[in-house]
Amino acid sequence: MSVLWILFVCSLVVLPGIALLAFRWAMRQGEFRHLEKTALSIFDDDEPVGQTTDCFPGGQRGKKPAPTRPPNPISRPRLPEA
Amino acid sequence: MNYGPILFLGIFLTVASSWCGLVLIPHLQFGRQQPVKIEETGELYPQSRPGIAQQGMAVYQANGCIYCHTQQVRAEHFGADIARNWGQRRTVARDYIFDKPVMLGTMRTGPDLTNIGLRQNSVTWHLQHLYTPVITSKGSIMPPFRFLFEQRKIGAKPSPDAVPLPKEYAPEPGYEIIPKAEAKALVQYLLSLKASAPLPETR
Amino acid sequence: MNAASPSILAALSPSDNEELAQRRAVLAEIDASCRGPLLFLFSGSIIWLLVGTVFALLASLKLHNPEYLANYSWLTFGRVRPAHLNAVIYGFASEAAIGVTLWLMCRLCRTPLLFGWIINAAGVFWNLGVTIGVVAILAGDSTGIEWLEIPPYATPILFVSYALIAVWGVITFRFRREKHLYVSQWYLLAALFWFPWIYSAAQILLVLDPVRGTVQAAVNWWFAHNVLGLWFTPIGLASIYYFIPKVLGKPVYNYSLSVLGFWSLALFYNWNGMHHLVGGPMPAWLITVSIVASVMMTIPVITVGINHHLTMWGSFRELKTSPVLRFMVFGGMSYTLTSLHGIALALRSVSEVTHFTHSTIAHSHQGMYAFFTMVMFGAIYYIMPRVLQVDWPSARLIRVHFWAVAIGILLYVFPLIVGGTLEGMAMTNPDVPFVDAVKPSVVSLTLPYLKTRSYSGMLIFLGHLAFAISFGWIVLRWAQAGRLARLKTSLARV
Amino acid sequence: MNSPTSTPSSSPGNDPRSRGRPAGVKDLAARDPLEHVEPGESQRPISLMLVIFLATLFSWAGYYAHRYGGGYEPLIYNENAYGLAAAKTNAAEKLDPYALGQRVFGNTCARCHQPDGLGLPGQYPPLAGSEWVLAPGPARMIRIVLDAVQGPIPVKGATFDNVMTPWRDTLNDEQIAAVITFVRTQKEWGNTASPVTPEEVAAIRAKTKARSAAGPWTVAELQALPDQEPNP
Repeated sequence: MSVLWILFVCSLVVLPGIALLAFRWAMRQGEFRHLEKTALSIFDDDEPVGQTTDCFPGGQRGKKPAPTRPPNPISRPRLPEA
Repeated sequence: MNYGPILFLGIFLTVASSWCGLVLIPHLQFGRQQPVKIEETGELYPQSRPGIAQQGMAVYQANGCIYCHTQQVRAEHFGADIARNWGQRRTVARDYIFDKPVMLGTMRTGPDLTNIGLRQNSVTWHLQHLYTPVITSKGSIMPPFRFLFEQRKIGAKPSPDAVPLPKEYAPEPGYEIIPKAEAKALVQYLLSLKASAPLPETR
Repeated sequence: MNAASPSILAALSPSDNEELAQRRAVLAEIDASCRGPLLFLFSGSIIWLLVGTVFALLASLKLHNPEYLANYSWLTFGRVRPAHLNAVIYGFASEAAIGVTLWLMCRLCRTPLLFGWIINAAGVFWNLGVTIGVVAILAGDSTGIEWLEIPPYATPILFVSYALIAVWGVITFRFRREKHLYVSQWYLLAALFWFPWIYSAAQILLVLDPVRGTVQAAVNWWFAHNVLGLWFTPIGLASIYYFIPKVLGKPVYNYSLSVLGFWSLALFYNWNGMHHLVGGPMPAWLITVSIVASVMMTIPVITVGINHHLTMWGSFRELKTSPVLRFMVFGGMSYTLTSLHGIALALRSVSEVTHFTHSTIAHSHQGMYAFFTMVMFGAIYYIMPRVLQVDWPSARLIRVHFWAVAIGILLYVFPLIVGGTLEGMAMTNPDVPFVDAVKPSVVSLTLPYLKTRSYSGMLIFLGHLAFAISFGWIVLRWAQAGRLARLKTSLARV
Repeated sequence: MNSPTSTPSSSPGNDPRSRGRPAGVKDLAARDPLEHVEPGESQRPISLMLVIFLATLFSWAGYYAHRYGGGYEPLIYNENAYGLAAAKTNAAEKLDPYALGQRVFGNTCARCHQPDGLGLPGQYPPLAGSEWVLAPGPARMIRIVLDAVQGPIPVKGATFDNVMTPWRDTLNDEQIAAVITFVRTQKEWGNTASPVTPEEVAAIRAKTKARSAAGPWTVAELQALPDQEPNP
């Protein structure tokens, strides 16, 4: 069952090692700061608030009166100049 | 936000923990069990299966018997397995040490087969049942395994292998139903299914 | 652009505002880069979906009509059933999951799909592996291990394919432009990491060099339950976490809860599997540990449930107008239901009755279909118009698809849970015969429910046909509108 | 690195994109009551309900694992072996012999002799009205159930050539007595012979202990036996 020991070493030494490195890197990248603001990261600035972005083909979108979105606190990367 | 770090490490450690807990430790704990000598009979139990039963196991695997039949008997206080006479005792890990793969199963569309070799030891019965299950078990929804048999013209005299069948299921006159090697092996495998030796840990 | 479909595309159309135009061009570029690989993966998965549904129907019909197609060894129940499972799990669900993962990763990382050829190659290998596997199972070459029936000569192909996808995932993540990690990305990354671990460990310990005795069963159920828990569930939840807020245009109810939900899922789900062996030849502690972990699953289930349902709260009328939302919300509700049901099923006192019965099958379909597959449908409905820049051709087909599969799966799950429980109550009463020609027996009791299942299967198949037609049609439309779309993309780039 | 203080571009005042728009996430929450839980900058305290809920779950988990964990021993399969319920025995319910016999018949004998006791013509002999079943004494029938019988065997004018399954190792005296009683006294089949006691079975089991190794009985051997067994 030598194969089992290889898996054992992998699971207890190698992978946690990778995990630690990945974690250190993530910390340095600032991954864990401002966790809650991340909820907004899926939206673009121009996306309407409270208005659905999907509907049946040819159909009408939900007509909920919506205010414009406040500026997204998250900085957006820009498309590199072509 | 300081709980983030601990959790990030968790993604790797969680799966490693269950790998150790549900795979590695069981292997170290009961993955190396050996046969034991049964006091009453003086024989070692369990014993590995004879070759033809091993071939039968391959037939059992190939035709997916596992999807309807279990091979495990639950304890007396848990379910009605023992009251239904599917076994005299619960099964334990030692009963399966020679099985590759272990086919415990998770569905009982059909009855448990752990002790079918003790409950029904007639080759003829098994062959009839495999050929058309409703011959012996009326109301059964088991599929017939007629492709494990061949219909042959009766030669100079009827083959001793021919499966005796009731009139309504018999082939047209002049023909007989002969089990293929797979069917014979499968029956030998079924007959080898016995887990009755009194092991100390089955209390 | 097609006049009949202005609504979705409006969000992606060029704008007078230069700032906005550039922003939309980013999305358009990301979506366009995903086009080839996604078309390939989604087409493959839909073909497997149809194939898998046919196998499912055959298996279901055979259960209450054992003489149906009984003389063909390839089509015996014990081969059609695993063929169904492998076709839908590895063919349909995994392929759709990979496709949705790709798109979500690109969108969330804000980076175009790099090295699309890697994904295309992976897709070819994956389909090849699954095809060989399913044919081998039908030919009687199954390994006889549940959820791992694909024989050892086909699995390396799947491994190659998966390795390519994982490499791609790492590359994309490395070159991402969005530094914030949304909760969906956590789920996706975790799934991409977890799946190869459990799959390779199970292959090695069960097929290549089997461990001894019932340890095999432990490994088997550790794997089989984790395929759901660590592969499909994270991708399904990642999709819901992205699409419900995205479609509604409002952020998720409570982001901190979503973090708690994610980590408690990671911590407890992978300890669950052994409850498939309650009462079996396993030391008491192993099963007890899994039951405890199952009950602890209430934490992620409730937190995820709160987030999904309260994000939706007050927006239910949008269900009328958005097909994506319909599928997503159906999936999210099913996730809550099926998880709570699963927790109950793990308890010893419940398991004593329901174990070994059709209610287990109902439960797994509630998880794999009512939750995961519905979410995948919703995701595909959202992704395709954006990727192809063409809207879905027919609202009616989408409606047929939704209602057929929604009613179909409800008609499947709930009667079968009832039937399975009655079956279990009969099975634990030794005075009820197991099978009997005249008297009520365990077998005869289940027959009406098994027949209901066949009808629901036909309904689901109808829904899948509508979906496949819809998909083929939108691809056709895209091919026709190709020139126009290319022009539009290049305009948007300016 | 994405914090508003460290990255000028993300600060609303500095970002050209946000000119003319309302600033701050909180404004949105004020306008739309549906979004009253819009995540803000500050960390909300964890709900007390949640803490109590988690604490309850974890205590339950500890209790359950301890109570049903079987001491984490590899050879302990019974979840009740340790802990509070160690004393709890799972005594099987006592059934009256007829009910037990019916159960044993349904789960073992009916596979061949069929639930109606009529057997299968040409395959498995009937028990209803069979002269072997209705013999004055149960001596032969007990032997047949214990160690089986080898055909050909005449039953009700037909001959059956088959081998029966022995039940010596799989049924106990009580079960055998009950099932034989059930078959011999089953009025629906027209059987009205005398019942059998577990003691009678035990006696014959002991007497024929050596016989079991020799395989099933033959018809000639059984016919040579007296109808009535001398009382044990």
